[in-house]
Amino acid sequence: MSRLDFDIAHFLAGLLVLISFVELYQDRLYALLNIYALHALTLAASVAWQAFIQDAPHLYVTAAIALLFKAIVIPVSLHRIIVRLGIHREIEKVVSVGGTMLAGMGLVALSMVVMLRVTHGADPLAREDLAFALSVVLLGLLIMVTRRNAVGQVVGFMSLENGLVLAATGAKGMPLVVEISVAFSILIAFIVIGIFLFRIRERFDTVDIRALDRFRGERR
Amino acid sequence: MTFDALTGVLVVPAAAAALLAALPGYRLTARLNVAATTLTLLCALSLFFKRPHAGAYLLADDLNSTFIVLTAFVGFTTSVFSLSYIGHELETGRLTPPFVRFYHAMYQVLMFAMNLALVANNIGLMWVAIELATLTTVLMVGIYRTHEALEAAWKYFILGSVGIALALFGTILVYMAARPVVGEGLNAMVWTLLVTRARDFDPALLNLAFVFLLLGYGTKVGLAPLHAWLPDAHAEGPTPISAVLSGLLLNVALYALLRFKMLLAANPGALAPGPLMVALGLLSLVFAAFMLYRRRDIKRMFAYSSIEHMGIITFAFGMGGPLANFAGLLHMTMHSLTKSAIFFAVGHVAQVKNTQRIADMGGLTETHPVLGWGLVLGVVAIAGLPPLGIFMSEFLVVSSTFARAPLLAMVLVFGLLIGLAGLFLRLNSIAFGEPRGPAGKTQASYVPMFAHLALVLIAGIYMPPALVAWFYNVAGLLG
Amino acid sequence: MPAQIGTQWLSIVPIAASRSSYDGLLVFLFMVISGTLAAFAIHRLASDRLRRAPAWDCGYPDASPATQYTAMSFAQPMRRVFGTVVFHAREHGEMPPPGDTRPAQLEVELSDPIWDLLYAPLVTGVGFAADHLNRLQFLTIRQFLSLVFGALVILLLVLAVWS
Amino acid sequence: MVVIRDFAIQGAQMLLVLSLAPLFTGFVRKVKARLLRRQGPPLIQPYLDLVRLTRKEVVLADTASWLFRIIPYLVFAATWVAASLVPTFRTGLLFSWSADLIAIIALLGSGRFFLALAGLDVGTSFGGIGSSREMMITSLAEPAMIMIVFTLALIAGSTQLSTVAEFMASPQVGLRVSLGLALVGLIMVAIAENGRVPIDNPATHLELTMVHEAMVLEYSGRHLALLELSASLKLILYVSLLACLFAPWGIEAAGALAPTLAIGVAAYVGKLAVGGFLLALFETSIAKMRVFRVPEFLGVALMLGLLATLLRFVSGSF
Repeated sequence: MSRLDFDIAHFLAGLLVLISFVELYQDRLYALLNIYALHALTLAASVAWQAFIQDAPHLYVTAAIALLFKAIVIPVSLHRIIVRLGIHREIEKVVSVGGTMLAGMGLVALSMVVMLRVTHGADPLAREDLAFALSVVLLGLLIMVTRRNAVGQVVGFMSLENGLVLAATGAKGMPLVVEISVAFSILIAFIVIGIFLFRIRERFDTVDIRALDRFRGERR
Repeated sequence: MTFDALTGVLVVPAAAAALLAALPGYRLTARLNVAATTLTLLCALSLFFKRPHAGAYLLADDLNSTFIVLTAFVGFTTSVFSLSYIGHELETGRLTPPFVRFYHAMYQVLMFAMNLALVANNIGLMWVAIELATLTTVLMVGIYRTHEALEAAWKYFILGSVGIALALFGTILVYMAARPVVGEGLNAMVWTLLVTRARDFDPALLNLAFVFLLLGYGTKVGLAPLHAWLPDAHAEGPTPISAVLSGLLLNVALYALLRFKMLLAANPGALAPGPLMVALGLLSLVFAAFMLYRRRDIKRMFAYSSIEHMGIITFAFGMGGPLANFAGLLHMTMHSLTKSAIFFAVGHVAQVKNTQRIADMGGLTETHPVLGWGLVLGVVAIAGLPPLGIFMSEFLVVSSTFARAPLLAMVLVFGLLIGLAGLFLRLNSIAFGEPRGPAGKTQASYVPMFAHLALVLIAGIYMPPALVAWFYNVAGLLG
Repeated sequence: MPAQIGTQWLSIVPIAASRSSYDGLLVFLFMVISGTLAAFAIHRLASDRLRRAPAWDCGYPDASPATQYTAMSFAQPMRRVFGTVVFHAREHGEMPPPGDTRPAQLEVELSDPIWDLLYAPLVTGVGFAADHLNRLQFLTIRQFLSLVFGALVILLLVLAVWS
Repeated sequence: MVVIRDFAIQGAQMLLVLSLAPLFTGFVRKVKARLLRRQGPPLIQPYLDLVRLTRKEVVLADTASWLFRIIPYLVFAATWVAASLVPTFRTGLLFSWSADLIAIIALLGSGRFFLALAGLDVGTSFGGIGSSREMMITSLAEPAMIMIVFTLALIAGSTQLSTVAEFMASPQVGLRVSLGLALVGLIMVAIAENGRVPIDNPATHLELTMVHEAMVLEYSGRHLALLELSASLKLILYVSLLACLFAPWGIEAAGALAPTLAIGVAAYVGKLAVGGFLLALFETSIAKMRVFRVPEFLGVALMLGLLATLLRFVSGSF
């Protein structure tokens, strides 16, 4: 593996983390979706690059799935849902932007510490990749935690899954089974979310899950 | 591939799911559902006699045979129970025929997914199966389409998805740890190969993997800080699904956790998984025990009781050693049987009283003696009173813990007593006293409930030596 | 329990059979056999006739509610015996002066030390904990996710510090 | 073969106790009467009473429940089983290992519990008085009894009656202070438990003083016969217990053969005679107490038991 190969992979994975930060920062819905599309695009590029340097053609499939579904289909359909349901375009955040960013920094640092300390034996590419993937996963979780809006949470969840795909592709020779299943799970996840959003639309006038929160089974 | 018991427990539910999705008519499909689960149970039982060799994807050993038979049995009895339950739901109009068709198909998909998770020899396949089981139950929990049901399903979906994502990350990390040793490709995900070579894995990577797996599958088990989906999913879904969730799905997730625990135990450098499981188990136990006190919904209360018992089981497996593992296995079996029996009873109770609110029930033993006393017996069993089976397993857990870690045992006993008091406090107002609420007619089938309770009672009084030897053998495998 | 292994079913042998042992099932069987034997023998050999009649009650058959034996009356000898020592019994007698038509009153004040010192604090403690933990039932999905997130971060920190 | 013999001996023990019990009661009554210069009823009068009662029809109160009807059998069974587990003429009986001394106390305790329930069952106030008084006495007598058992168990290193009796018969015991205290305590408990004179008078039906008789007031016919028989059994049980613990001479050891069997039985009958005589003597020379003096009496027994245990702990040899 040449130095350049490594650098490019490193760059793409780092970019993914950076875009996660932008997602974390973003507070408008459309912009969030666009950035998510960018996130998925970067993921596709990263996966494709991995396929190239690992000489693993099946990873191109994963890259294609990421490109088609995550970068195009999902953002577009979420866009439509937002328009059709007339959801507020501003996302209410729970914590202030500064606080969120600080927490994000802390998470990235944590994942670096945990990951880099761990894998002395593994090859540096996989190691860096995993560290970045862990960061993306944690940041995705942070996005979910800090948004009140259902669409925002879904986006957080999907960038979390992007981190997973990044990790899976970074693990050299991981069987195809897993990639397909990841893509598959995203698909199913989306279908189910779609059904839910539809049903929720049917019952409530908003996807803001605060409306859902009123029904916590046992009312106070 | 030739037809053997392993393919049997997978093919039968899968085929039945396809068939049930295609066929109309409640009576026929409900009976077909029972027939399919019967067939699955027979296949599962044959595992005791003849067992296919482990392949790259499927595996049958002593550990998962126990789980498969338990799953098939409770799946079978629950299908018998749902026969009368769903009939009533159709009559009252809470469910419409298309939904019933969907329900039956999903039931079989759920059975398929659980069996797949149990027989999978590939950690990736296992993950896929558990994910499938989760998605199926999400759909079933939301089937009533009330506000509460949708909210519960949504909550379950979100929390479950996050859990499953964490579990996938852990699986990838296990693969990463295995790759340098076992070699690239499929082999590095085959559990039987992993466990023999686990000695040479990078311990630090395994530790990290276990943290993710513990949180990921722990969400499915319903351990304390991750439990939030469980009470609502139990309370708002159809009762047969509550029974299967509590009795089986939690076990399946725990089984996955156990597989990885064995992996870590085989590696001398890795951190002992025990303390983490012990801590989470105790936390769940004590937390759930306190939560029992302020419950107003009967199904939600028993859901918390499930959390409590999963805490005990996780604690026992975390303690490790043949005796504690034995106790954990026994407790798991007993809890599955008892809790599903309780949900059978609760399902009918909710139907005759037309509510799930504890405040609107009362004097059940007077208005519906069979149902009421069945529920009382179930609660007595689940509270861990002699001479029923859970007493034996709890006694074993407590006594084996006292010998090794008296301080932990004190916390354990404290939690158990708090839980017991909480359960009886509520039971008192449900089963005894002045009859309250409407006293509808029952068209219940009591057979599944009393069959379970009878098994629990027999196990509490007399365990056949063969069964004890079997459990000891499995407990030894767990290390 | 070394001696327990190898003993028969339901038999309890804490140390050794020569020191103490108990077989509940056998004693139970004994009782069942001797009881039924006695019943059988008497019913067979002697009479099994039975007649219902009002309770005899030493010749006071007309029980009035005032003489009903209550839980309080059942506990009366106990209270009498342990009253001053354990229950801190205090009696307040009130005898109206002659000419007053009010009935005489006798009040007994008891305090139950076991309840006051053992159970009452326990009940308050459990109630307090249950009330406060119960708030966890009513969090939003986001807050539950935060719990999961927190657990993950804490475990990762543990791992980072530990290894 | 050995099993058959052991079975036979166990059966003989049970039958012996059962058949001797009324005779012993009659004997005590006779001696008491003679001491008071009365003729007294014949020795076999209790048998005649039992036969007479069983022949009569039962008059059952309207308010009595099913529990009331089965309780005589329960009480009888518990007492008989307990009595058959106490070594009389031979130690190491076939079923002696199935229950130790503590279990015997528990058996008697459960019999008493059911009797108290029966007293409350009909709903009359006399039954209630009897039950509550019985429970009051029990709450004091049982701790005393348990303390005495502790003392014995500590000395003999066992709660198994056969082992204790064999140990007591062995020469290594000697005179001990704690044993003496335990003996006095046990006698006091036995008097209280059997409702003998200073505590209760078995012959009285004076409403306000009776305890045991008040509980069984509503019983008649065969039920009453069973309860009377149980009372006799309990009396002989306590005397046997005292005899095998504190006068274990002549008792046949577990492995011995037929010739000593006769000696054992003769010794047992002799011990019963002496015990009965002493009991009658004691009862005629003392007056019955007020009910609320009973706690003081039993308090003494409890204190003796406690003292015996303490002494045993403080100095290993005394």
